[in-house]
Amino acid sequence: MTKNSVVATLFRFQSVFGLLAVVVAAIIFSPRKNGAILFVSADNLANVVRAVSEIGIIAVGMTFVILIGGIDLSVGAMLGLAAVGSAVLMVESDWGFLPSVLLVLVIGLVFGALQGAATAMIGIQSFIVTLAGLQIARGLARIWSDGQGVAIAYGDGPNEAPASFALLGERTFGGLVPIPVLIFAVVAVAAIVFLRVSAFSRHLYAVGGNEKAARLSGVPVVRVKVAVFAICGLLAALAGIVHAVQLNQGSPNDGIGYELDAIAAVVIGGTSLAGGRGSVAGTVAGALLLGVLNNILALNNIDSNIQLLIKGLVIVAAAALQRLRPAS
Amino acid sequence: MTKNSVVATLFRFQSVFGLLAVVVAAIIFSPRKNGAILFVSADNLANVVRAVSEIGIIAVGMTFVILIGGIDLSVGAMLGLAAVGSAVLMVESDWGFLPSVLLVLVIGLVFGALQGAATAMIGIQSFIVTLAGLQIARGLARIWSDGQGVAIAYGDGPNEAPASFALLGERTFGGLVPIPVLIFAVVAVAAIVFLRVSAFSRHLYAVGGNEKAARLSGVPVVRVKVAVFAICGLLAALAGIVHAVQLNQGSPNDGIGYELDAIAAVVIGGTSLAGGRGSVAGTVAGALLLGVLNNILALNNIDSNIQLLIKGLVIVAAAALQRLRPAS
Amino acid sequence: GCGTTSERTGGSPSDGAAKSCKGADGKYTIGMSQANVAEPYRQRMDDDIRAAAKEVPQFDVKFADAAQDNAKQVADVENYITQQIDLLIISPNEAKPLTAVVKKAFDKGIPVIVLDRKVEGDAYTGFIGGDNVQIGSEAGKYVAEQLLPDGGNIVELKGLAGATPQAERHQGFADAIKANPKLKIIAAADGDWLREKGQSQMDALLKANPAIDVVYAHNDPMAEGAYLAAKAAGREKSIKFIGIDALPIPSGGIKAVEQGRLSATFTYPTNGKEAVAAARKLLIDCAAVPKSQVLPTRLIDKSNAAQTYARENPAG
Amino acid sequence: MGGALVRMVGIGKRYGGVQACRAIDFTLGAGEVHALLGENGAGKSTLMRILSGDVTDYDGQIEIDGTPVGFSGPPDAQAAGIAMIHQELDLVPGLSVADNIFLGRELRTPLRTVDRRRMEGSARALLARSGVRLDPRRPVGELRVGEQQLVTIAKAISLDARVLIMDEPTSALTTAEVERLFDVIRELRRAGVGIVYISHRMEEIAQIADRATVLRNGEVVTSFDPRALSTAEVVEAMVGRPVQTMFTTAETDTGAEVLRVESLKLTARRPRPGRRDPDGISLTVRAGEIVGLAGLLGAGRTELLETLYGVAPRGAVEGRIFLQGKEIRPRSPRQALAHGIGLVPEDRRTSGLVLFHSILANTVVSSLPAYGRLGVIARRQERAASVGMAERMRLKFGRLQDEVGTLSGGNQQKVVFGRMLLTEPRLLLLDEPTRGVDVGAKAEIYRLLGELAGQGLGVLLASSELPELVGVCDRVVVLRDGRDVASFSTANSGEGELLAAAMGELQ
Ligand SMILES: Nc1ncnc2c1ncn2[C@@H]1O[C@H](COP(=O)(O)OP(=O)(O)OP(=O)(O)O)[C@@H](O)[C@H]1O
Ligand SMILES: Nc1ncnc2c1ncn2[C@@H]1O[C@H](COP(=O)(O)OP(=O)(O)OP(=O)(O)O)[C@@H](O)[C@H]1O
Ligand SMILES: [Mg+2]
Ligand SMILES: [Mg+2]
Repeated sequence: MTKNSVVATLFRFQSVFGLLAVVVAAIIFSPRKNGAILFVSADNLANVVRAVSEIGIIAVGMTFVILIGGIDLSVGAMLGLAAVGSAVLMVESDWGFLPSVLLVLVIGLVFGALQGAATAMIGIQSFIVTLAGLQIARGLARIWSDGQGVAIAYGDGPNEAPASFALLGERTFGGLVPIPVLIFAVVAVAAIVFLRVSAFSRHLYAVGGNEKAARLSGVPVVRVKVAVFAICGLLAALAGIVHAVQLNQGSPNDGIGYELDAIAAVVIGGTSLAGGRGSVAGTVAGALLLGVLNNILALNNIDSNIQLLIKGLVIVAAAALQRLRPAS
Repeated sequence: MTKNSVVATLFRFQSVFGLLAVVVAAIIFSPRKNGAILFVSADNLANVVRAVSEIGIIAVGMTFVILIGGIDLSVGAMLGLAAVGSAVLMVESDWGFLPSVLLVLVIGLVFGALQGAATAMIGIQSFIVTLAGLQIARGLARIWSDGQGVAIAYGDGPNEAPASFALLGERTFGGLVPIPVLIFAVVAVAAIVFLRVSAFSRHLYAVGGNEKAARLSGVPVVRVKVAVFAICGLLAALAGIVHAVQLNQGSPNDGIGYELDAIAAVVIGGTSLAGGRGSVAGTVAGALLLGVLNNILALNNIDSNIQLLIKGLVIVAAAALQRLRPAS
Repeated sequence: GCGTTSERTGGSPSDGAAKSCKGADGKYTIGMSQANVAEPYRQRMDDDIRAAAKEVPQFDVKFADAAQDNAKQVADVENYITQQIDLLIISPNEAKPLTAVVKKAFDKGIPVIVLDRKVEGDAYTGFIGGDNVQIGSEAGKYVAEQLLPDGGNIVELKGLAGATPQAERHQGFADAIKANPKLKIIAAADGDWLREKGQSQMDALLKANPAIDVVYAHNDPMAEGAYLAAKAAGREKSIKFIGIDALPIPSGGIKAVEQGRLSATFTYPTNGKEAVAAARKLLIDCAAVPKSQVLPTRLIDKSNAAQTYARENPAG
Repeated sequence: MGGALVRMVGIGKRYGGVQACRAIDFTLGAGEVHALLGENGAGKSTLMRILSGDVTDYDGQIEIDGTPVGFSGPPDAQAAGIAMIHQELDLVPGLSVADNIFLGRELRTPLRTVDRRRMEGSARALLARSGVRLDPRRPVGELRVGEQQLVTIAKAISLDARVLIMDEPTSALTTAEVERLFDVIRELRRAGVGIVYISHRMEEIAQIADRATVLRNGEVVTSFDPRALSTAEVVEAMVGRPVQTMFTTAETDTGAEVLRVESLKLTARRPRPGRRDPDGISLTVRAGEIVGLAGLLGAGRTELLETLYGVAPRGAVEGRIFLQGKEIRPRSPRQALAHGIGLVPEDRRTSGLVLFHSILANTVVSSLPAYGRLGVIARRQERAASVGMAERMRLKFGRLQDEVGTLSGGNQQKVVFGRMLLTEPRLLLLDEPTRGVDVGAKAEIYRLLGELAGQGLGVLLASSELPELVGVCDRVVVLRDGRDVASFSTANSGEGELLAAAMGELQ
């Protein structure tokens, strides 16, 4: 391997540059107690990843949507709808674990597919379709929950959720890895593998890269779009289930503004909003970057206003880092 | 003129179709009092337009940004910063009317120009740059105002704003037209005329439509981008001043979420998020459509959850209406 | 203070308090987890805590803002646990979602003072707050007895749909005005706690309802917004506006009452001072604090506005 | 010919591992038409992009009128009197023809506003000069490729440049438009303008060029007077070996009918200005037969192919389409491909390729199901297919992962062509398949076509190059105004008859 190709290989993983830089900064600026670096404690790292797991799951779905050149603003509201849905079904309707979770996932899938159909078949810009979807999902969540958070209590009695559901919020592998993190990891790895090996992924990138050319090449454009929005809806619903179990309630106001965080994770991860270019691995790096940044600012008790300034600057710097190109 | 060309001409104004439909629906569904249709009373119409004037002013700037294929998420935060700025300068620092307003406008202009420079020169996606800008502007506003709204009292004493500022919130033309509406109208007309007659507008469309072609033709691409973001920042600051005078205070939390409303107005108005295609007239129609919709739902006292559902559906329907093409 | 309803939970002051108490020689890091500083009321709560803590040289208070997101607030508390703070003050965004993490802190021996909204169970050291149902009820009584004894039309501007105080302030009010059958809530709209939303909703309500006597807003900013809308329509004289919160700041409700825009507002104490006092008791005096202190609301009207403002915000 | 107007000395340019130009010396005199020849990827466009200020980091020296210059961008070059028509039509689709022509140097009124009327008037005059009637107010996005090419020509001419670079200006034009363009070029030459003319249409070179320089692999190979050499000699100079430029498939007239079209007519629900949908077309293609489609700009060739491929605008279709005797009516490219119909579209950049995706991804996207099972791609098979295609097409490329957009124009065309071959079609619809392809590669493609025809493939080939139609096809159908007006066997008719029929001078 020549020196050039080493550099080139390095730059293929450019999307993690920003993450690495932020992690190094976090270690340097981390507060210490009794000589221990608080940031790198196992507990804290688990917290960091757990805090980004919901945004991360959503962002994986969002990556697919952005790869085909679309956008999905409804994911935060869908998270809220799914959180409410799982709480209401398990607690108020006393459905079992599996039926509730399955129904909620199906709702996410169908909702996403409908949005995909509206943009693919009628040709309305996905921004508009999903902005409307956001309002509709939020309205449905409010109506379903009577406008109030639905608390989740566990047990076998009536109006209690099955204990199996609580498991989703636990920690595993010796109490170290929270299940939400595990779910995020599984989703991310599955998405990365899927994008590497599936024929569908070629179609997806083609649709985002040049829709007309994709259609003329025989790519089923409408089907790809509907499928991608359906996947995104499904993952948002999954994140909503995880959200409900972590917070012990489903509230119709859950997930407000999460769409921007998810999009930010995707874009910081190097995926182009124009479509056709990007990766799930980058998105995971982007989500972790945001998580580490939030964590280190909080650990240092930075004033929340100053936090806003620092976050803004770090995000721009991380993005600028990705514009570097190897000088071959 | 043949029948065909009449139809074709009609369809050139397609962006107002949705608005027309919503207005007709508003008249039909408007509550009546003593036989008078409340919706069409001069007072109510003035209210409708006044309620959209801030979003409208922002949306005009946003149209420019979207036409060059960018996006500006910082406008809501800039509105907040400008509202705080004008209140602090006039009330706490006892600056005069003109110096305060001018400084605030310059802040908006420079802030926008810096964002434009970051995206045009470093090549970071504008979504990221302005997401960071949003956080920075919001942080600055909080710091400048100590986190609390700054109340505006009028008078000549210390810590009172000059009465000339209050004028901006008044009504004119026989008490019928609120000045904010007038400002919105002037901004919109100026923008429409500017886009029709200026060479700059050709450059703007060219940068959005085919950046490479623009560059090869000698269009100063970087300068166009910086100018467009600067205009958008300036208009957001103007909207912030209008906001402060209408609410008699500048609060650092003013304008949260306005960016989405403004983008929605632009996109409903038929401008493509891909750039290069769209018009300010469409944006004005889009903003008015949203305003009329909000107004008629409020006049009928529809339950807020149902309002969300209806808004979502109407937005999709309005967008679908724009996909119609003349069958000549 | 007088009128405080307090209840003590049995004998043992929570074990947490005892452990971290190092008396007056100690240095204490206190973590304050705020639900959302974008609400003026909560910003004021932080400011009150900051001011009160300045008087206690042993205290170093850190602040975190959850920006209205339960999940973010959970993370904020977790980060405080990681930092091994000595005491936690939390103003929860919502009760249920924060119960677990507050319990986690409490179980680690960190004393917890809960402000404004309770968490569930009893894994906290002390709660200090107001009673939103009671505030709504006081407002209702005020309307029924003082403003509209002969009946009339009321418009209600509600807070954000789905928020607990919104439901409680509505419930207390609705129950209280039942006493006067000639009172009618003729319309209600969501103002999402925001001044501009209060204004634009009121624009339409004014249009649709030619006879409005009182506007009851769930907080002062919405009441002010409604006032501005009425003023634009030239009807501000014929309508009375009442709000809730009564913050002693220039853009707050007390000033609005003093200057005649609002007829009345009801204090919803931030309890920042009380929280720091409780922390002092726990950490420096090694004493117990009541499990629950509910501070009553007070009516602020033209008669006591200027005086109250001067007392609570001597700086201006 | 006077002193040199432009002198380029020792020009070199590298792209990553590719040396696009190396130590090239090039001169252009006033009033000279200098042809630049070379295979795809030889470095012609790169050299001229350097001269026109588009590429600014290069080695070597440029002198204009004997003074060294260094351009920092296209505006600099334009100020020095250098204008270029780019190979890829770089126009802004949303702007009108007039706005595009004057982009960056709009005409102004005394009030500094855009003088729309004057721009439209000048645009109309400029277009008329190159012999097109086009409404200058129409958005460029809805123009035909050929019309867009004429707009770029008008734009370049309007610059009143002393040096005019034309990078394949005629690749989408038919004989009639080319003739008019040549008139314009001759006029400019008389006015002392120096013209660089790049084209892969060899017959044009002898017609118009005063001098020719041949590039190969980024180096100057030779320079000569094209009028003194035969086309075959010119081609040999270019490719480095003798090339048999035209092929005709062995007469396999016994083949079964692959395609039969009977009075095909499309009435679009929403007609677009300038489209010429089929208005009663009948033709047949037999197995092993290559049938040409001739016609002038706007005759409706592209629209016929689009209708057969299922991508025509929605509307009522009359008439019948039979594929191997079975009636079909494809409604999408997917269905067409499933029937065994492939299309190589005319505009490779907008309709063919994802420019920033890899060569590999672009070649296999139409034939993915063939390389794996259960939706999982077998990477090795996919690679093998892609490599096989590249070899078969003699693609000039670095690695399969390279972005297809970095290939030279002709090589991009080969990728689009190769992609369709990988779907193993029974009927191949070709729309200007050799646009921008060099003679050697063209010969390669023709040979391939012949080979595939020999295996029973039917080919319908629309082309604007008459020599190609006559040289390659067994039969040529002439379209005019969306109708088939004549049919010739190329065995006994020539270019003249085709042209006459296309222009409507023959029955
Ligand atoms: N932007 C680029 N990045 C990388 N390589 C490039 C780029 N532009 C051109 N090349 C390479 O430079 C070489 C010369 O390309 P050029 O476009 O000049 O060829 P050409 O002679 O114009 O060919 P054609 O006749 O096909 O247009 C090719 O190998 C091409 O792949
Ligand atoms: N008004 C229009 N809007 C959009 N696309 C158009 C319009 N008119 C024509 N086109 C497109 O232009 C192409 C046809 O133009 P093309 O350059 O192929 O013409 P040509 O090859 O010179 O003539 P022919 O019709 O004989 O092929 C088609 O792809 C068609 O879809
Ligand atoms: Mg070339
Ligand atoms: Mg054609």
